[in-house]
Amino acid sequence: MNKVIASADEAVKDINDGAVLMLGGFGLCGIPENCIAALVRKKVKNLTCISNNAGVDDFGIGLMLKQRQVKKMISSYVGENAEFERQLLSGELEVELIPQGTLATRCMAAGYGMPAIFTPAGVGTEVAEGKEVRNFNGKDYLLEYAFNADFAIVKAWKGDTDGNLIYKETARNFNPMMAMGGRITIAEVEELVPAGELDPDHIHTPGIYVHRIFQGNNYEKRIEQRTVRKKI
Amino acid sequence: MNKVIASADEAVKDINDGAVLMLGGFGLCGIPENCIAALVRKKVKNLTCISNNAGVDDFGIGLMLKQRQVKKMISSYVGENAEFERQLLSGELEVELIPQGTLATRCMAAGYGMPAIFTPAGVGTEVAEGKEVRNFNGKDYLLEYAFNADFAIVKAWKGDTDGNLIYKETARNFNPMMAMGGRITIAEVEELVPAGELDPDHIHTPGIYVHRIFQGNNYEKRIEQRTVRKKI
Amino acid sequence: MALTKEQIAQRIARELRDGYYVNLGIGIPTLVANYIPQGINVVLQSENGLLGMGPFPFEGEENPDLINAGKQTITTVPGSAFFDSALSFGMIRAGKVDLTVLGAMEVSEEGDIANWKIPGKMVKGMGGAMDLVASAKNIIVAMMHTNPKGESKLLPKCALPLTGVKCVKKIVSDIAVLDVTPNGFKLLERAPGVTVEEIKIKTAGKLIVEGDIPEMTF
Amino acid sequence: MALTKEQIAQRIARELRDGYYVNLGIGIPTLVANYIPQGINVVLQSENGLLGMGPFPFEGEENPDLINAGKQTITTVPGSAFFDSALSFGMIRAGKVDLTVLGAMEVSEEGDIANWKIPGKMVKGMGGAMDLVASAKNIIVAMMHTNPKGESKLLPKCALPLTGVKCVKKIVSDIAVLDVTPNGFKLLERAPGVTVEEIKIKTAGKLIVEGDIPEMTF
Repeated sequence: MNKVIASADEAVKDINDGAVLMLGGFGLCGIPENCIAALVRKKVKNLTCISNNAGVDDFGIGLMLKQRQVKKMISSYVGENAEFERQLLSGELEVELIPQGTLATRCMAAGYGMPAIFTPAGVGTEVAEGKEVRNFNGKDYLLEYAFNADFAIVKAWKGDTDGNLIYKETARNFNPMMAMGGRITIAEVEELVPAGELDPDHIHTPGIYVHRIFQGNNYEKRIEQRTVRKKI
Repeated sequence: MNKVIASADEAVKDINDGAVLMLGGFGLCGIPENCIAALVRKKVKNLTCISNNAGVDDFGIGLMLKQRQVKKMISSYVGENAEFERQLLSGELEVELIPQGTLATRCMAAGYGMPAIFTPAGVGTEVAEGKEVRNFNGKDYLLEYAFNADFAIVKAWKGDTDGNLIYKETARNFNPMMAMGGRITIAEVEELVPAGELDPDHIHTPGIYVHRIFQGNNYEKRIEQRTVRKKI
Repeated sequence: MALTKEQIAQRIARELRDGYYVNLGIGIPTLVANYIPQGINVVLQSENGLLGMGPFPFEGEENPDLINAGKQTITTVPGSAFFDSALSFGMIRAGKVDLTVLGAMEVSEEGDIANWKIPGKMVKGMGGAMDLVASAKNIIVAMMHTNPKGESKLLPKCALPLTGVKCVKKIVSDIAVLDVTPNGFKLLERAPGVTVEEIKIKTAGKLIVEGDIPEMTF
Repeated sequence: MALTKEQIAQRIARELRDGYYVNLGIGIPTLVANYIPQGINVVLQSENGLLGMGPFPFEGEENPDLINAGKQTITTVPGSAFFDSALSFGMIRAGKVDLTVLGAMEVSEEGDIANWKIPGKMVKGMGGAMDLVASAKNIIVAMMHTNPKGESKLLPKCALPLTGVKCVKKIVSDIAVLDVTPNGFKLLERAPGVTVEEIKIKTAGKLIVEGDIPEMTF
């Protein structure tokens, strides 16, 4: 299949100005750190980023925001980021806020070849403005369209040379739907193994959805909210 | 959670005449053998069965057909069953044939709380008769509704006492979507283990979807088409 | 005396039933997990993709791959399962989550809720709140009865942008427990030492008071 | 001389490109797997829920949990993945499968296909065929050019109930290879020893013959 590429820089080499990207992760958990770093190095601009969050000031998508590479964010929650706030208030950055489940399902719809889905989320709120409302069995739903992204960039725990992916714990989050939803899907993994080494029953994203894969390195895996209890 | 029950008979005890059932499996692969046997013993009648296939004359749903327990089959393919054919031609049995992907997706829609989905399958064919057609991006799609089943009956390889399920190989097929799509979901498993023994990353059906679980026995696992090659 | 946040959580915990799947929002709702009654088994859902959320990890055992919807490091309990966020909201939409507890800035007497946006202030987003309130079978709001200015948060109509409509079933505030009924807020219980009169004053929406209103005990 | 079923499969196999994901229907299409050209790597999809289908198992190694969409016992190849039928048809609908090969009873010059139902005969169902033809990017039909009565199966319009409309891209029959174009069936190749005249006679739909039509070689 020859999906294995050498590096993050090679993975993103044809991501050009104005591209629409899906970026996996929830908060800083399960984000494609290596690809984000490569996009920062590439200095590609005017990006539309579909990502549940926008990182923090000095990590994740925040690094791209700092360089003003992002034209528009499509997210469900964008707190924790002062530079983001500054750009938003100054009008430099466009933001479309959508409910988290709607975001997840619109990515999934793309991967399932469904042009649109119905969800009750946002009915009766400003999210519903301009959208088609339809009643099924006495309940109102909004018609929401599948996303159409040029590239999906995801992070998995393990992957194989055929592009099959396995995620770890809650680092799974948006990664599987985005992996399915991009026209070209780039996966970075902590461990890349030869095809045949992963149990076919354990695979979360079948390789058919993945076009490029590489083993990332130096994962920081920053923790956003370190909450602990004392040992008794 | 107390989802574990003693037997197939207990699992189906409140399935009454006229119930709408989803039954997992593809052909005879991954079918809930124990629950089907219990339904045959219970002699419950006028059932509507949503199942990709209708078994063979002397196994699977075929056993229920033989006793004329089924009023209506909703399937994508119903060959390989002479008694089925007889009942169909005599008008004793009602059959609704729907495309396999539509069947799978309508089950999934129920489990995902989506009242309806769009699929191109059947556009321009008799399957589209009476259905709403809608064009998205230049392509026509049919509006198809989520199924509404009283009970979903599925078979998994392993399950735990909290109802988490893991399927094996292609015995997975329709089981996960049906497990999610029933108002009450009954799972029979080859091996029932205490909660905590399954790797949480390997679970295919989270226990929240499963209401009753038991360890089945005497699985026949019949093969419908034994195809082999000679050892060289 | 008004309830503490811990007491609000404790009171809400009494609504839990054995076998419930529960989604707890950020803030007071999170504290509910600390007061699950003896003999009651509930499974906590975290909408980023986990059933079977456990307590915070011991110091030094934090796992960056294991966080909750509030992005806090957590643990799992036996029987937990991970899944993607689409399935997570799928089970929420399908009504599989028995109880959702969340905070609010305003609740209307019809059960509308506002908790995500204040005009003029930086808007961080609704996260999963709109999905949860639109789909949950049973929503309990945990909040202060009045805002810092002393104004009622239980209103005839919400003034703030809505998160969802006609969805809140019950409110546990610092001074009262109320059901949201077709006829308005029905007072069920009052905080120890808090009078019905005080609750009336602090409730701008229609309040229904029938018979003796019992005092909560802790 | 007309092609054998094996030769039809062999000819179709030449359409495979390295890296293709391919869904092969029951009958002649299944045989295509036996003729995958050297140096070409393709992954076979089975719509019940498998990517990476391998050959039939050795005798005695049949696994009842491992079957293909034709319900035959099979094996897997390294790199395979199992998934549920919803995801399986999801990837089909999303256009991730590069090539679909299936049989047909009739194909129209517009690319309509009929292959699931004969009025008056017991109808077994469409299985996954309607999903496949409605979604596949590239559909090749493998079939005899005429039916047992000698009547053309390449028609101006299908007489049988349709499986899908305007979807077939190419036909490999026992006597010819044809593209389905906006203007009709365009003859590309003829079977060894079969004349263009014979193909014209056996093609009821509009046939386009331009220039010399090469003979297939095996």
